[in-house]
Amino acid sequence: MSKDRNTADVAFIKALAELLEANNLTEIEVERSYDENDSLCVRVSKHAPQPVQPAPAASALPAAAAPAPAAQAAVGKGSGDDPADLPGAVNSPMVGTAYLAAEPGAEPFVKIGDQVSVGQTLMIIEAMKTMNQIPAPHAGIVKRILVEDGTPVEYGAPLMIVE
Amino acid sequence: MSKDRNTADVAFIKALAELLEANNLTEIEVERSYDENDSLCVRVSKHAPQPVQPAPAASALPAAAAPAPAAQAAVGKGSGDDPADLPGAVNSPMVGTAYLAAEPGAEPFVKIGDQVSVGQTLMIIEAMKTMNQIPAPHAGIVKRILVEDGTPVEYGAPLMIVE
Amino acid sequence: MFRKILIANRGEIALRVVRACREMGIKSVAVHSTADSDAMHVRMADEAICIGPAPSVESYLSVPAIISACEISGADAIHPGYGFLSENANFVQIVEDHDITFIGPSAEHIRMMGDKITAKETMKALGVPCVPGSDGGVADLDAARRIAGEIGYPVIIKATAGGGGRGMKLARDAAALDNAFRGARNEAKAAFGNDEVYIEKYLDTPRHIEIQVFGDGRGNAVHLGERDCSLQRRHQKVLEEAPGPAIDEATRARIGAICAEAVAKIGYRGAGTIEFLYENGEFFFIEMNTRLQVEHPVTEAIFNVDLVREQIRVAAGEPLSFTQDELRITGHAIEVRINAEKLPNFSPCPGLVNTFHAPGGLGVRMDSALYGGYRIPPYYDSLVAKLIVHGRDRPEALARLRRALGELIIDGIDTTVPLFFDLLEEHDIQRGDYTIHWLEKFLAERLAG
Amino acid sequence: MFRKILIANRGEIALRVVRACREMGIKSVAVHSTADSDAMHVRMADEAICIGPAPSVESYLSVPAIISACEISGADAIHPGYGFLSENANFVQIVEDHDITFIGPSAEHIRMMGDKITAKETMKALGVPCVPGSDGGVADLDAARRIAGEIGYPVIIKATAGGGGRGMKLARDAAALDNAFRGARNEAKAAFGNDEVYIEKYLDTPRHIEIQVFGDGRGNAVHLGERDCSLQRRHQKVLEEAPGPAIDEATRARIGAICAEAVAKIGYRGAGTIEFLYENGEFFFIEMNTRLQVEHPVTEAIFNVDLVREQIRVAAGEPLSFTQDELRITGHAIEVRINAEKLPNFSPCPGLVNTFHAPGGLGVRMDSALYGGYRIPPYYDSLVAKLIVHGRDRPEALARLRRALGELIIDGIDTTVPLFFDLLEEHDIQRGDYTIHWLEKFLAERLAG
Repeated sequence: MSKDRNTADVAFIKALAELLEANNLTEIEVERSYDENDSLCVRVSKHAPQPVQPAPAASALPAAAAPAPAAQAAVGKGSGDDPADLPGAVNSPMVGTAYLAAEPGAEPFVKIGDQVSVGQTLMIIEAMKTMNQIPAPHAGIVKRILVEDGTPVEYGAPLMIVE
Repeated sequence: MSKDRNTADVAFIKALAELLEANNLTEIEVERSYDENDSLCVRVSKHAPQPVQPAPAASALPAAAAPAPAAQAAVGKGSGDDPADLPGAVNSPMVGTAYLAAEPGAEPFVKIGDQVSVGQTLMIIEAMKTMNQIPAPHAGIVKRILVEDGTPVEYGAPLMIVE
Repeated sequence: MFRKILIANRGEIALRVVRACREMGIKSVAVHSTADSDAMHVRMADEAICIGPAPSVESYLSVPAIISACEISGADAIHPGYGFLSENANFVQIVEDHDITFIGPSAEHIRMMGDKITAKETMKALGVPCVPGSDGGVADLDAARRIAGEIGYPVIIKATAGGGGRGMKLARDAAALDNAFRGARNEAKAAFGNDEVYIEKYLDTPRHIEIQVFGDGRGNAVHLGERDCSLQRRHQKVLEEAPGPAIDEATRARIGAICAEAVAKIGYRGAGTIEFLYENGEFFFIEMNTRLQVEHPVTEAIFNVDLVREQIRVAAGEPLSFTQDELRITGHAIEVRINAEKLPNFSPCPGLVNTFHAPGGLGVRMDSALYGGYRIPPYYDSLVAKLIVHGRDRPEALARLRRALGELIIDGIDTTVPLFFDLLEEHDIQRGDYTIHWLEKFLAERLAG
Repeated sequence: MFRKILIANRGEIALRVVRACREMGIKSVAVHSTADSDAMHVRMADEAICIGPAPSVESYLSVPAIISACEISGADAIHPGYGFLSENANFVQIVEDHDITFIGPSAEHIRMMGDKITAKETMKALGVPCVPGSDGGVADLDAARRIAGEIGYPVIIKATAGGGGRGMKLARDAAALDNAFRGARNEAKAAFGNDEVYIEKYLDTPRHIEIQVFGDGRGNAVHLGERDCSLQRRHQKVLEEAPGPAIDEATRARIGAICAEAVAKIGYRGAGTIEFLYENGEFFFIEMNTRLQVEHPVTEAIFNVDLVREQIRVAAGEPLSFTQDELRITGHAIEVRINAEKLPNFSPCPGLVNTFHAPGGLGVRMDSALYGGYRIPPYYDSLVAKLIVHGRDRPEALARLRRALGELIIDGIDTTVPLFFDLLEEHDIQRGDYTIHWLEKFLAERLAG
């Protein structure tokens, strides 16, 4: 029985492959249920030997170009999985210097574990000698603080995670 | 039983592999449920033999560069599926001008359908005023003559198909 | 000398400044919008700071963001490139108030040249030839006749309150003046409720000739000859060359000396360009650009100087590194601006550049921030590459341009490259015989044909 | 002028000639081996002909294949590039016998300069300074003393039949001469069965200075100054520059005039290079290369001339396009040879180039047949790119070289690029203070350290 099915399947897949070839397709995907316990999923594909710009291009450029990573790190943006993309991330609306407290030595605006409400000041970012209060965009618990007091931040850099 | 199935499966996969090859595919993926507790997942794939030059580059370069194809064609090398790779191909051992007969107006050395023996002269290629006899590298029937009398040929250009 | 320069720009000009910094051993800081994280200037600079979202007004035009970036990176000078904030006097004032050096002229000079009327008055007083005219409203027809007679026909009569071509009439000779004067007054009255008009000399077929000047800010200045930038479409330059095909050595020396003296007298600092219309051997001042020009490489090629290096030196208080006598022209240079635009309508064509291959060999310079795999963002201007060729003479430069264009590969987007192949086929271009109207006419005829 | 030129070469120099042809409106024919079907010179030329299998001897060195390719393509001239058949007098003879023009000197001049002894005798007779010596075997110790005294110490005594350093002895002063003379004779006797020796002046720390000359084949010739090519590894030049850091204007004018006069006198046609050792202000002839040199671009940069165009013009019977007076040096140029070799052992490193990105901007020239996706075949020499920089002066050129090297991306293979970064850090290189031994010593010390 299995033998018969196999033969039938191969014939079916062969037909798909010929279809692919004849119609200049790159992929056919089929799910077929013959009955409750008898199903077949097939994907037949043929890639043009092209699509991708080889990855090395992307990676080669910065490597050969400039020692930027150090500089990048210095302005408060980690590499790897970007916390800016996490749900609950509060990202910097401007480039400047982050301060976690209203003045040196004072209590920080918030600490990890604090419950914050919408609009509550999370920190200050100084830009052009102006102190800009950064309000919580949503309520939640402060899970992580991603910048240190007095360090520079880029536009869009993740400042905190509030969930 | 397992043995039988294995044999069947291997035959099935072998059939898929042959399908892949025969149809110039790059991938076939199959999930097969024979019944509730009997299923098979196969993925057969074949990648281009080497990290290929991305097609855009390959196609962009000559296009932007030079009208070479015309010149190429003029020296007797067709594009597309290259007859030089066919079994039975007799390729030019030198660059020069091909002559199908010993002198203008004479009978050609061979015609399509002729049976030729090893070493029999198929044509002449003139290079630096020297007439070089091109011997048949193997016996067989002349199936195709790929150059015209008095036309230039490149090194390696297919001259005839003798099968 | 500066330790670190922040470049308040993007694209090829930001890369141009990074290169000068590298060669001078000065650290460079790139600023960029979120849309430019992968841009070449960001990759090439020693440091990079994201200063805002994609729209220029919130990033490359945001003064607070740029000043902040300067402060957090510790840059001691800002190079503005061209466009964006490069001719914004308020920005320069703020930069200087923050004890950062602006690599360019003083806010005062930028303001002076930014206002068309002040600029013209200043230049006139400095002996720079301007379009002759009535210097204000013309009371009546008699006055109009007298003035038109003085400046010579053709003249154009324009509404003082006007703009957009309304209240503007051309008089080709004295016989046509009466009608033109009355017509202009009537239109002006109807359009602007004010019938005051003024008179200016009208130029039929001028060339756009600009003189490159350089001042040290302490009363010394030189000129670096002219560029002919007449080939324009919608007031955007398309191809520039130096020396100008219509300018001879004596003419160059004369107008160059006038320009150099003018900027020396006002104590101008850094690079500047004095733009003229040129017709029948006469120059007429249009405006002065108080910054580096897009087309500066053609001047660099024929004088073998680095104008960005010179800008940085002068901004740091160093003297000019060349005297007028040392500036000698060698050969001929042409620049073409390659835009990501689809012909024939020049519609912007951003997108992914699959393959980029720059032309090489003798006399070819490529200024471009492109690379294979780069995606051109849709937010900024469409200039993606400048190809500059240098030859022993103009025919050699033209031949080299055609050769280099044939080698260039920018695969994946449409560009204006085909236009340049077409231009090179034109007799007028081959002979250098064109005015500011030539290209528009050529394009209109091609669209019509 | 020629209608179609066949280029009997490959790689960057074939591309160099294609470019010149393009700019002159001459069709080009690339020939190639089966290994080079995808090569840049094949892609760029107007026509391409496969002439043989991968080994050079059956393709690029095959005279019948190249002549046949010329005949079937209808080319009326052959440019040989450098290497391969470029200095093969028999090839030139065959080319001319087929009524094809050889773009280069006559077979006679190639033969003359190809034989070391004839070359030296010819040059000496033409007034070109040669290494002083005994002009043949030295009979005995008395003769040796007299000759050594005349030419000045140190001297070297060499076996007439010798080679490979055997039968070779150095005498730093008169006291050392007796032992050196006897030792050399004994060694010569033992090694070659012939104890005849000759004496030459010994140069301790010479530079390799070469003079570029150009003749029109009708008795006129000019020189285009010198190149300093002292930085060599195993007699392979690695970095070349012009003007030479050790050569002043008067010295250049003096030796240049001697060389130009010499080649004028013999009626030399086309480009040639007269190579010298240079020590303590004196030049000593080594050999003359009767072809274009790899390092010709540094000369092109400082004189703003196209030497390949000039070769083609002169071969077509046109006069030189410049006089000696018109040839003026502007700035300083440096070339580095980028080889596909793995440091520190310089082992060849062919393979797939994933990404190629050429440096751009002011004063940067790239001569390379690389492109992204190109697979460097293992059959030919490892030179894959020449980076040439031009600056106003030597420090600017050095800074530009460092900057440009930083922009260059050749991803996928190892190259000699890191060597140049290292060289740029060396005080001796920065000051131009090096001899023909400098690089070998530097490399030996680095391997040891």
